[in-house]
Amino acid sequence: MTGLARVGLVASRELSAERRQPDGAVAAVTFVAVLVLLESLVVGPSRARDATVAAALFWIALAFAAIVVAMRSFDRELDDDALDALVVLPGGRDALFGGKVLALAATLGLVALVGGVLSLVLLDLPLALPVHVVLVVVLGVVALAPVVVVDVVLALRLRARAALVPILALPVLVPQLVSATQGAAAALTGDATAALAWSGILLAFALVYGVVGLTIVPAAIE
Amino acid sequence: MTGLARVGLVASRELSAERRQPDGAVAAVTFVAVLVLLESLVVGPSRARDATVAAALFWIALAFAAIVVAMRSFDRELDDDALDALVVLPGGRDALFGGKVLALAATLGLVALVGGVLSLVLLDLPLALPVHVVLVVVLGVVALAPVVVVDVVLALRLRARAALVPILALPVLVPQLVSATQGAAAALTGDATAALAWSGILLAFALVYGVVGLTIVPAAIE
Amino acid sequence: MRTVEACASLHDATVVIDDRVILRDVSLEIGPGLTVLRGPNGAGKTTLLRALAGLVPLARGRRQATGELLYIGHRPMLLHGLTARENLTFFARFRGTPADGVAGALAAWGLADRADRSVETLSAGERRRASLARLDAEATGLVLLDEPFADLDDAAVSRLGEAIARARGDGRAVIVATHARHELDQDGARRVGIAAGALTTP
Amino acid sequence: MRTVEACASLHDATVVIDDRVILRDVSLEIGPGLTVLRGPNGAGKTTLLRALAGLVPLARGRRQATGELLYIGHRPMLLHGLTARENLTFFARFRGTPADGVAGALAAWGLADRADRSVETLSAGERRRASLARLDAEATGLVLLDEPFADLDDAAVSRLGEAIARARGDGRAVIVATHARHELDQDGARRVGIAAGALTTP
Amino acid sequence: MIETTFPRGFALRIRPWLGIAAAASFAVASVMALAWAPTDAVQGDVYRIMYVHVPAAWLAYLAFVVVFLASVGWLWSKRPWFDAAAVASAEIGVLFTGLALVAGSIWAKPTWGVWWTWEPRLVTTAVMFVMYVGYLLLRSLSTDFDRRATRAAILGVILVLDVPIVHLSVLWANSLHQLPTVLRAGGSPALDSAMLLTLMVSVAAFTLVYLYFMSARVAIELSRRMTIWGAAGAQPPRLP
Ligand code: HEM
Ligand SMILES: Nc1ncnc2c1ncn2[C@@H]1O[C@H](COP(=O)(O)OP(=O)(O)OP(=O)(O)O)[C@@H](O)[C@H]1O
Ligand SMILES: Nc1ncnc2c1ncn2[C@@H]1O[C@H](COP(=O)(O)OP(=O)(O)OP(=O)(O)O)[C@@H](O)[C@H]1O
Ligand SMILES: [Mg+2]
Ligand SMILES: [Mg+2]
Repeated sequence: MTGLARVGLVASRELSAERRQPDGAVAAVTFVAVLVLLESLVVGPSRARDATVAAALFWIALAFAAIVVAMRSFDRELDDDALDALVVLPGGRDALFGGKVLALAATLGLVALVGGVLSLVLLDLPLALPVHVVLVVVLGVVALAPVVVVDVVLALRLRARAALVPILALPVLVPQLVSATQGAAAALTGDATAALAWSGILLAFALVYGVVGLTIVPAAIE
Repeated sequence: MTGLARVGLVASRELSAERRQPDGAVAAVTFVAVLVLLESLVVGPSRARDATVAAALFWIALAFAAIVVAMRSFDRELDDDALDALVVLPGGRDALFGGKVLALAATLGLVALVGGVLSLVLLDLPLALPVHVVLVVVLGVVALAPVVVVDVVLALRLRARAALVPILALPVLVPQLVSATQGAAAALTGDATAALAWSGILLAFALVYGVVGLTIVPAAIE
Repeated sequence: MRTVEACASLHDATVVIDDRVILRDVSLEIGPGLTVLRGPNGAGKTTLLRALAGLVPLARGRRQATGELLYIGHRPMLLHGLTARENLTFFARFRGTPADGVAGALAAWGLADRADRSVETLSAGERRRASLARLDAEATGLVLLDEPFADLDDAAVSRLGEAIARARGDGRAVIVATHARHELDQDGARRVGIAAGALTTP
Repeated sequence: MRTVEACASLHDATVVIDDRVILRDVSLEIGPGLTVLRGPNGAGKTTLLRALAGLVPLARGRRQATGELLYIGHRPMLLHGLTARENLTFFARFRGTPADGVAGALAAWGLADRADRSVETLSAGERRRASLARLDAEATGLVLLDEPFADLDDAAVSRLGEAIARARGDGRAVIVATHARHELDQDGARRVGIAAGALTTP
Repeated sequence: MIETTFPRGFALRIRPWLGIAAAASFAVASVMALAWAPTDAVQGDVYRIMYVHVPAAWLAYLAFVVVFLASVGWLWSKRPWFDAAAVASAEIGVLFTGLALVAGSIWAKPTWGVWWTWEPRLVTTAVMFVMYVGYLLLRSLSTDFDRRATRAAILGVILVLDVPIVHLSVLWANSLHQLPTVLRAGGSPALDSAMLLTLMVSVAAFTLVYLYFMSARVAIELSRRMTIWGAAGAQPPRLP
């Protein structure tokens, strides 16, 4: 069995547990939805309708959703020491990291889809370059996933890990969030060049963190 | 041992576990802080500095923080079935509900203090009626706590509870959040009458949910 | 330590979880002395103890209980993040018992030097010892123990045997569900069998 | 089922957790056949097994291991939310073993009719049976079992005895840490003692 | 044994000299910064804060790059020395970042009229500060030597990406902060030569202070390890 097949196996195990008990995903969708709703309700729809504000809110919500989903997925593994059973498998650590990143990206993709459609419809946003919007969202999700998984792994089994993960992850995510917000706003308002430039930056982030994660992180999974 | 003393005992057990592993509180503080920071970063300081926007953000963050802290506190109890040990004690269910509400309100008070000071300083907000601001924040916290605990209890041990709690809690909280936002904004900008009126509404919410919670919820704890 | 008389009983109790009948028309009365509950895996022992403790709602039938009870399940039921001493002190104080018995109880179970470490850093056996020390620290009339011998070494097993014997002597009602220690059934203990959710020895 | 030869060893292994020395200069070589690990609560049995499995880093010393290993700890280590069948299938497929052995293994452990329920709805003994069924479904050369007899009824205990005997016969290396079943030590099993973090039988 | 004693002996011998050199260069730099360097035509004397602000910021960069290198070293070789170097450098880096932030704020008040403003360089610097505070928090929360070292090392590798971001942040739109004046791509520093010399002497002094702190802190960290191991009654681990 190749490394890639194992990653796929872990990701599919992850996703089917998530489907059975959709804690993470549903929580994240609610989270995004409610944030969008409440925001437009209390802040007033005209302000929230601004492309940059809406994009910023969307990505902040998505970052928190990522943290929630990833922590929940590792918590589920810790429940009956199931994580240990995975880690002692040959190639288990690498597959675990890869599988978690893949599953997180897939779940976030779903959350982003729901949250994005909700934002577009409820806030009545412009949608000048739909393909570019999709591109930015996909790359943003791919750029978020590895960082969040890395931070959850680093805080694994520590006291106060629920506190540590946001503290560690959010500062590291700031550049990605800013890029994703700018990129999404550009795509919404029709600035193709800017949208592509920000997409490139997101891609670079995704690659750097993905590679760094895959090479050094599995050793820390215990 | 009276019922009140038991409530105090449960709350102090709760708070000392929280102090030892400050998952909930620190996560909530980070959450509020990061939301304020990121928001002002991506939305731009001038917009975030608006009293209503700032207050809305603050209360949304606090509502999520309340959910996180409450779920974390029950999760900790479920870890080794510690909840069952509490529930079989004489008067255990009532003390559990009261203690959790008390501990949650105390923790949220701390979170609100830190988050409030951060918002005031970082966003350079006006502060026309400090006493009224404190009043609104205290009553808002007291109005949030019982609702959130009730929802966590209702979702206890259910599959997908992490998803269920926000779905259940947030819609119920919308009136409180709107009142708290309006009250805080009024107090910040110097409208004493409005601040007091909204405080009254918050007090009413706190009383209603507190009494309803104490009378019917403990039976649902299993 | 003064113990209050207590007893619990189920009358025609039926428990349904997830649309499956787990206990079917169980009637059982627990009085002072030792009751040993025996039955294969999945027979419903845990569910029966939890029904007696009032932890599962009955779909049909009635539960009656007087006095305070102590229930220790498959898991040690201690709050993570607190030390063994803090956990036991909490329970004792909640019951209004003075908490001075706690240190002695922990020492008797060989945990004097581990009483001030967070319970999640204890070994499996140490954690179970800490939870069983509640038997000595809380003088409840009714004691429900689910598989209490698991993870214990020989010294702790005989310590538990003594604790159960002493509890019987004090007139407490003790019910133990276990697969181990068949010698418990001797000495005038009552033996209750269960299989597939129904009592086999009425 | 084809089994790969495997063995594991520790050389002067020291484990430090929270600045406390849990294992001190332990040297141990595990070869084919049964090794029984005995020692009081808190002696370091679990830590030793985890060190052999590579789950705790050694502060000093070396671990060597060849071949695949199966480790089942105090907890059953199955993923909540998935069924017993899904859990076992996952492990088998991860190892590249065909997953057709899973149904048979679950049936042999008496779980045929419970194989498709989420593992967290199983009783304690049923859950342990499900995790022990991995012994049959995964043909690893090295098997590490921590207190595997806990929660099992008599039928399952003898089933486990047979499974261990068969694993020995297949030339697998099996190491069992347990307080129960003193009869395991007979029949040419190797007996390793541990106390306060150091081996007592070298 | 020789392996163990050589670097420690060397460090012990060189540390007093490092201390003296740091103190001396600091004195020289102070005199130059406060008295010798000319007053700025636009800002007056406030600009002298630069001689603290800029070296502190640059040494923070250096410290975090050293954290990165030491982290790679630990992941590569698992030698305790690398972990000690990483934690020492991270603590000093946080200290210097804090100093740059405080000095920058003090400088901002008279020049920009506010203590703090939302501006890329300032925000990214604050974010860098928070990141490494998080790094130290992670270390303080895990107690187990090896695991802590590995976890921290991974974070040390990841966080270094922020250093170039802070450096380049001024190039983003609507920056209020000084654009690169000294470290400019192509072209010589746009600064009066006396000021430049003073700045360079300050940077040298800060570097010596950094090195002195490092040697002291690494020694403390290593001896703490040895004490814990000794108290636990175990043989200490191999040192480089
Ligand atoms: C809290 C506020 C401030 C922060 C956080 C801050 C941060 C920094 C940082 C991180 C650097 C190093 C840049 C690099 O070389 O990559 C730097 C350099 C510098 N800062 Fe500030 N700064 C602040 C306020 C100020 C103010 C008010 C001034 C003057 C008006 C100023 C003038 C400079 C100058 C001249 C440099 C050297 C630039 C170069 O040559 O590259 N800074 N600052
Ligand atoms: N996370 C931890 N932090 C601190 N000490 C620990 C931790 N885990 C285990 N210990 C200590 O290490 C010692 C050995 O624990 P271990 O779990 O290996 O014992 P064991 O022999 O398996 O005991 P048991 O028979 O109770 O299962 C115990 O004294 C325990 O308190
Ligand atoms: N939450 C649940 N959902 C569905 N079925 C359950 C649930 N909990 C228990 N059961 C089923 O109820 C039956 C009785 O379980 P119980 O835990 O009472 O058995 P037990 O006699 O204690 O077994 P063991 O000896 O294994 O501890 C089992 O068949 C089990 O699968
Ligand atoms: Mg049971
Ligand atoms: Mg053990």
